[in-house]
Amino acid sequence: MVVKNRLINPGAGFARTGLAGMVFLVMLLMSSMAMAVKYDVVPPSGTHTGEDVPQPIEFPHDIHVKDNDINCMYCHTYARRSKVAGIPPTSKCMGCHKVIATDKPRIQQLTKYWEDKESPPWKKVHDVPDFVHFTHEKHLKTLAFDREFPVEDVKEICAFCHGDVENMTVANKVKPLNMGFCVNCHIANKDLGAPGDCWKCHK
Amino acid sequence: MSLDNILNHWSDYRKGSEEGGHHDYEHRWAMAINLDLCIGCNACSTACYAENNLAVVGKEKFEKGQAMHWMRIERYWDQQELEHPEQGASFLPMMCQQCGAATCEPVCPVAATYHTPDGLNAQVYNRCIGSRYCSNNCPFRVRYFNFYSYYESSWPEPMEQQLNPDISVRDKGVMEKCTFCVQRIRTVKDKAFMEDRPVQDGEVVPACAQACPTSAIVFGDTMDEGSVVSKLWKKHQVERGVYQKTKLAKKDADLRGYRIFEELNVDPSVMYLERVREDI
Amino acid sequence: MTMVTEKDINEQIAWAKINTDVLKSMENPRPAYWVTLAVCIAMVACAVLAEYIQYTVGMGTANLNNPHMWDMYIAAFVFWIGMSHSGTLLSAILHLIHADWRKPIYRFAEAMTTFSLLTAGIFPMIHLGRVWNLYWVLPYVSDRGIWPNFRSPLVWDAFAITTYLTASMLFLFVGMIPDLAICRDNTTGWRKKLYGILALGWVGSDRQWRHFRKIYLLMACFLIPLAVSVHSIVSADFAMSIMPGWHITSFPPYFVAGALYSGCAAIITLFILLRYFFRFEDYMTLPIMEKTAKLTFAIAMVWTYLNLIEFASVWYGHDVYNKELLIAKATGAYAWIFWTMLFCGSILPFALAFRKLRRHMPTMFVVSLFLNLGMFFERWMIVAPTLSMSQEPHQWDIMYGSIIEWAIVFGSFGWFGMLFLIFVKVFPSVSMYEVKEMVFHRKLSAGEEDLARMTDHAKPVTQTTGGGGA
Amino acid sequence: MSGKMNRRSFLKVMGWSGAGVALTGCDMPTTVTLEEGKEDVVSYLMPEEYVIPGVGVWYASTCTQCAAGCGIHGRVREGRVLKLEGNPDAAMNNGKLCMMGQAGVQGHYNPDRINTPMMRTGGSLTPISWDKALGVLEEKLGTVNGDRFAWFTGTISGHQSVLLTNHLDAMGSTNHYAHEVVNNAVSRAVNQDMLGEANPRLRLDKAKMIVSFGADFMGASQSPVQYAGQYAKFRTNKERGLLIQIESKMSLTGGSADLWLAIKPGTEAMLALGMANLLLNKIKISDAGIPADVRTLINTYDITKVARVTGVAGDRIQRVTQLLSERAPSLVLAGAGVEGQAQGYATTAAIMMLNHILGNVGKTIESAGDFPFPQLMAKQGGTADLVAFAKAAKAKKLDAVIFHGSNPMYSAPKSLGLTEAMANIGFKVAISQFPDETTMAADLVLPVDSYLEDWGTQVPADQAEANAIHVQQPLMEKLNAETKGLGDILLTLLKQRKKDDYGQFEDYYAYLRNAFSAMPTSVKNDAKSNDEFWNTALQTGVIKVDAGTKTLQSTVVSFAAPVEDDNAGLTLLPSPRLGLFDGRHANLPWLQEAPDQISKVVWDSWVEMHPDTAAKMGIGNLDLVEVSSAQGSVKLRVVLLKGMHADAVAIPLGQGHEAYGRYAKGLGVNPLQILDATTDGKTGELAMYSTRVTVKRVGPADSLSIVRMGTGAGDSQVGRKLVVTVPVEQVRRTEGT
Repeated sequence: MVVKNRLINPGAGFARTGLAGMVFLVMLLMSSMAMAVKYDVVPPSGTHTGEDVPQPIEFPHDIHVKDNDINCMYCHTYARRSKVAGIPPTSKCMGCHKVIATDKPRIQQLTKYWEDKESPPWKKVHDVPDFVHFTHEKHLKTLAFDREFPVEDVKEICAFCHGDVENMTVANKVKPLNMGFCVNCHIANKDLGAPGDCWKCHK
Repeated sequence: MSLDNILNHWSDYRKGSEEGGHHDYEHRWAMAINLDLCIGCNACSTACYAENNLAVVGKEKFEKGQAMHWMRIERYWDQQELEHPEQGASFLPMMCQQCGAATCEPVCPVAATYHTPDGLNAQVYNRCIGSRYCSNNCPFRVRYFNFYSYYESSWPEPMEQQLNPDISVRDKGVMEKCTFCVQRIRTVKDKAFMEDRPVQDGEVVPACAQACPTSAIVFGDTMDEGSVVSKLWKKHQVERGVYQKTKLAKKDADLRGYRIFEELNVDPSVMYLERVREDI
Repeated sequence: MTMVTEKDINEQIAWAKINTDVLKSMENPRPAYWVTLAVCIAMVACAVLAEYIQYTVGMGTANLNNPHMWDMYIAAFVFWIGMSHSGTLLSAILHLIHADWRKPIYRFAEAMTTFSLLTAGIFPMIHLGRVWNLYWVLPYVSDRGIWPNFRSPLVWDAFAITTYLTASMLFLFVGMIPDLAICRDNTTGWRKKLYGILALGWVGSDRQWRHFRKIYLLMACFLIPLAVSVHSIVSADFAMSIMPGWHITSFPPYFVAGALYSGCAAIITLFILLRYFFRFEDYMTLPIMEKTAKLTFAIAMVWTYLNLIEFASVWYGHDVYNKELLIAKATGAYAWIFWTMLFCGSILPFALAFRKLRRHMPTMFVVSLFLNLGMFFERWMIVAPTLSMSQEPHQWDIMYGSIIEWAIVFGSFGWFGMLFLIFVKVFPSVSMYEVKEMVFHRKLSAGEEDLARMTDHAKPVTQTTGGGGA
Repeated sequence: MSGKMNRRSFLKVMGWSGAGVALTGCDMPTTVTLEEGKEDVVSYLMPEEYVIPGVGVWYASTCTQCAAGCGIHGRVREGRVLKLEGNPDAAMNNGKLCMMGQAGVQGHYNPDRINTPMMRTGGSLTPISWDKALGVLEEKLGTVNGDRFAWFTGTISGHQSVLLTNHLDAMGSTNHYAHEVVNNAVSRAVNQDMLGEANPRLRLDKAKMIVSFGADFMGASQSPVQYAGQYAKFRTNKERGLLIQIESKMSLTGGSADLWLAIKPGTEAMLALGMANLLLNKIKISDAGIPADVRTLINTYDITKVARVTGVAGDRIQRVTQLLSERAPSLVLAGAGVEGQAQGYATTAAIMMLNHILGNVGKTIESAGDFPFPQLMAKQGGTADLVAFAKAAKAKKLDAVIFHGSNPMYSAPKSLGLTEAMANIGFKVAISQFPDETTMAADLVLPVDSYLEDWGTQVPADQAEANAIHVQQPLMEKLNAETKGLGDILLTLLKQRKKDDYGQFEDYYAYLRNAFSAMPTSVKNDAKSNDEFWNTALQTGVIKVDAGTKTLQSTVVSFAAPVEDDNAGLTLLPSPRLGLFDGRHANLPWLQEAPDQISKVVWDSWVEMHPDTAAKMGIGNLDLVEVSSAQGSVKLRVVLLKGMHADAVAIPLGQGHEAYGRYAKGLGVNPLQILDATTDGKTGELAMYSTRVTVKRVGPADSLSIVRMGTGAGDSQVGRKLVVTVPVEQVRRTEGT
């Protein structure tokens, strides 16, 4: 399964070992080791401070995830069935918000869209270059489903690349999501079958 | 570390390159093209344009030889001595032969073209720096270079909406070529992966094979004993790594299967079946 | 026939005169110098414009196509790399074999090496589709952990050329140090500062001389194999492929020979130019020219021989495609280039066999230019025909570069000329201290013992710089 | 409309992984987009559960790129149709699709589509609103006298055809001109007379041998994909089929022939008669059912004479005839080059007679049965209607004409004088997708949906074994809200006339639903409900229809004796190609850039000549020549091809547009313009292949001005083992077939 074409198969992260300024990263890695050991996955390392992305409706992830403990995959339902996690269809929002919190201004905003038969023009936050073909479903399968990872905790897996969304209102990008970020994680998780074949992501 | 990576595995890496890429293939995609059925109708070629976001370059650039037809139908006139070509035209669909011992791979300075575990010659567009050495070293001349930025000229609004989002649109300065429709292969493999099952024969169909009105193109995995393509290869005693000379030594030297430029030992993944004519 | 044995250089020449002559060359050249420089700069300007267009619009503007993915850019690249070898030949090889007639002319030859390398180095970039990613061919550490493909001759090129460039630059510089000191002591203003820094505090003490000799010899020894390897590696760009006309075993020696050949031819050209520009008649003398010419002739014959070998091996070999190509070269669309190349490369050099011609500067100038033309065509004949006629007949195509391509190649000559001319103006293009050595040794060998007179005469200069050395 | 689209809201175009994604595939230093919040990600409003972003979904529909009507599958992702493939459920093309079908998306996404109604005010067409346009229509058509109104279309079938007919009735008119340049009208007539069916089912796959008189059945024919599929079976049968092509210019089909014979244009009838002569008199096949006059006619054509007149070697003729008698069942076909002659009917009849003699009728030519819905069947176009239309227009017999799916202003020869005659028509309406010549000449232009946006049904004229109605459904939401479907426009027109009958239908979609529900249970093959039937119909894209079984009559009609004219002139063959076809696809860049299959020219027109003929006239390859007929002349480049008879020159159709968008306009020449107006006496079809021309060299060769693919080595394999040809005996030995 694991690609043996060495020169292509990228080596482990110089980001961690080579560059002096990354000590902080290593510590961060350690801190997340606890989980890592528990689920024998080495989560990717690296941080990024993304700019705030103004959304048509200031969607509060914290309320949904933390306060109401809604599973990521409840709304981003396509994640386990498609390359893209997908923005939930407006109908899904309305499923609850026909009745819930209808007095809140944001909800009224949403309802307005719904009545105009439009969906809010959300802005993309976690963007990768267009020649990168990432797929959510396979990552979820390998990291969560195949390992009987408790589905209710799936947000920990999502957090690998999306950060601590449950404490954000509008999501913003907190992981670099650059090639080094992906590659080093793939090296570290070879045993899980993380491929090193360029064509897996670039076509 | 990467460096170790290179050093530790240098020897079998070298070996690999000599014997043609990998030793632990997942698949070895291959084709069998029956030239007796090919009527040269261009369906495959056009399908390729549609599937792979190929740029239309226009008359001037076509004249310069800068066209981007990954799949081109070559038309030859045999019997040139006769007053009329009494056996018609010889059509040859020519695309990247995905050689097992590809000559394009070792020469790329940045390893933008390399051998995948599927036995394909990958071309990683975003790694390519455009030295064009690969194309120079390709005996089939099936690699096409983006000599210009085509996306303004080739897909005027709203034509860009037709572009296939599963593969990148190449910008100027990048080499490109037939990929055996890797995006389709990927989709099928992902599906199989999600369903924890192996890829079935006939699941992956490249655009050209799917379009071909006479079904002259058969696509499949030669590692899958049961696949139509490997049966065909066996039937015509064309084997990977076994070259013309050895084949001719066998009893059925007259079998129709052959690979173009076999004498160069590049081990192409495309087997052609000779064109048949009945002498009247 | 009887040859009048005549001295390479006037042994009576006073050391002071050497200094003053050379130093003078750095101040008032003939007007022709300025004209030439202006022309060169103009050529560069054209090239820059052309490259700007090519960069913004795309490689297609050079008429490159499938199959002609490479064309004159690579031909020119090989040509300039080849050019660079002469410098090493004269300064290093002849240095080791104690051919001291090289001394007056090796300095500019070495400069030539450096600048032709600088010119050659530009072409791979110019011809790159995405030059802004050029650095990917270098093995640098990144968190992506991807490396260049060490199997690719192009990567070898990158290593070989950079090494060679650094080495030859160092060699040039180190060889200049004593002269720089002389300059330092005889100039004023910015020049004094410049030479002051470059001379690295050279005072001509014995210790300095001892080290200097060691390092110079050492570098010479290092440079020779390097020079040979560099062009062998360049030849690998072609020999490593499977294309007919490229996949040829005898390419490395063939390339090296061709390199030395074009280099020597270029030396003759520049020899004559400098001799004229800077009134170097006393140093770049006819006898030296003769020796250079003879050397060139010898190399020309070697090159011709290797050509014949190649043809023969192809002709009697079993590679049908290769044979086809050879025939096509001689008869096809590129035939005129082929035959011009053979004429300039193998027939014309016989002009160098005649003493009269060897001593006739205008003739030599013209001849040398034609020799180089021949060598340029040789490179083109290596690159273009193979591309035009590969195994796959459907993609056969005869192609000539566009105005853009021509402008850039043309401009590269300007670029080289510009760098070179500026160099010879700013730095002593004749090695003063070595000429002194030369004179000195000759006198010794001639048994004349009145060094005293000379040194006396030359006191004011030599005291400070110890230019006499030995 | 909007209501319908909400039901099908998954067709909504979505923002992500759209153009932005596709367009910056590689990093120019400037174009890497990594900033957050740059791209929109519009979510679905209320998706079907099987619609998943990032996953392509396939929907069935029907191709209308040519009259064949193959079934297609369209790959839809994020609401955009990306790729078309053949529909495996459609028996006629089972899963295959030709280059023209593949390029359908480019017609749909074409940048030159008309996006708003236009009306001629003053000299030029100016945009107006739909309301205004329909108002004008109602008013003008209200005043026009019934028999002075006409529809001018291409081949049209299915429910649109029904509505059209109904509209004609409502208008009290019977004038429906159906025009196709690439047609088999003459064969239809002959078949009708000899077999009792206009469109019998050809079974190439059952034939052991095919002799084709210029029938380019795999190229520009009535159903290229279907016949290519049959050809594949024909070749791979246990006993490999033998294809012999007899024509004056090598067609795509001719390129695949075992034996390609060049015949002097216009002498095919005599060859057929000569072969009949051999079969009856030499090989002694019974001449039952052959009228006496024909029998005597046959006797007058002995082999030597035939050989002399046709230019086909006598021994060849004998050999071919011999084989025909041995390899039963065989199939003899007549193609456009034969039909389009001054004596088209007679020639075709003479050729079809061979099938009778060889007893192929019933074996390789079967009855198509009785299609249960005659009103849905294709009204196939020809050129006779074009001639008639021109005549009527000239005679000022028409006041209002609606044009759709045909471009007479482009395809009518100058000699018909249509351009002038059009001025006599007071009110010209064009229901059109593109600004083609006819549209530009219209007074009122109604922008129509592309076939990938529109509803409809298509009934292929050349049905496969299983008869079927092919369903056409929108694969995506309209690119432009201002375009309307053909069905909707027809319905609106009908509402204007018969409000009470058609008022009940909100739109064409509603009409179709209704029509489908009304279909007999026999075709609904045990669908529980009408909705289920509707859904399965949309899913499969095919409604199987049982046409029953019927046996063909096999008779021979008496036909006129062929005229022998020995004057050696050049005959112009305006040959259509798979690709630009009759010119309708000249605005699709993929097809412009796809090299012509035989001469490999792109983006241009050229004239094909035999080298010997050219040499006689001092014409070299790629010279600029002037091809002149009595009607006019065109200047273009010569491409020398040995696949030509010495007395023929061929100019491909498709180029020479004066309008029709950025990709078509101003390229090449249009050979149709210089054709004579001669027609076949019996059918009135235009004799397109009988124009005599002269060729004059006017300029030197110039390889730059005409672009051909891969001619570097002079079309030769120069000894490489690229395409190897082996004798069939060897294959029989090794592969036992």
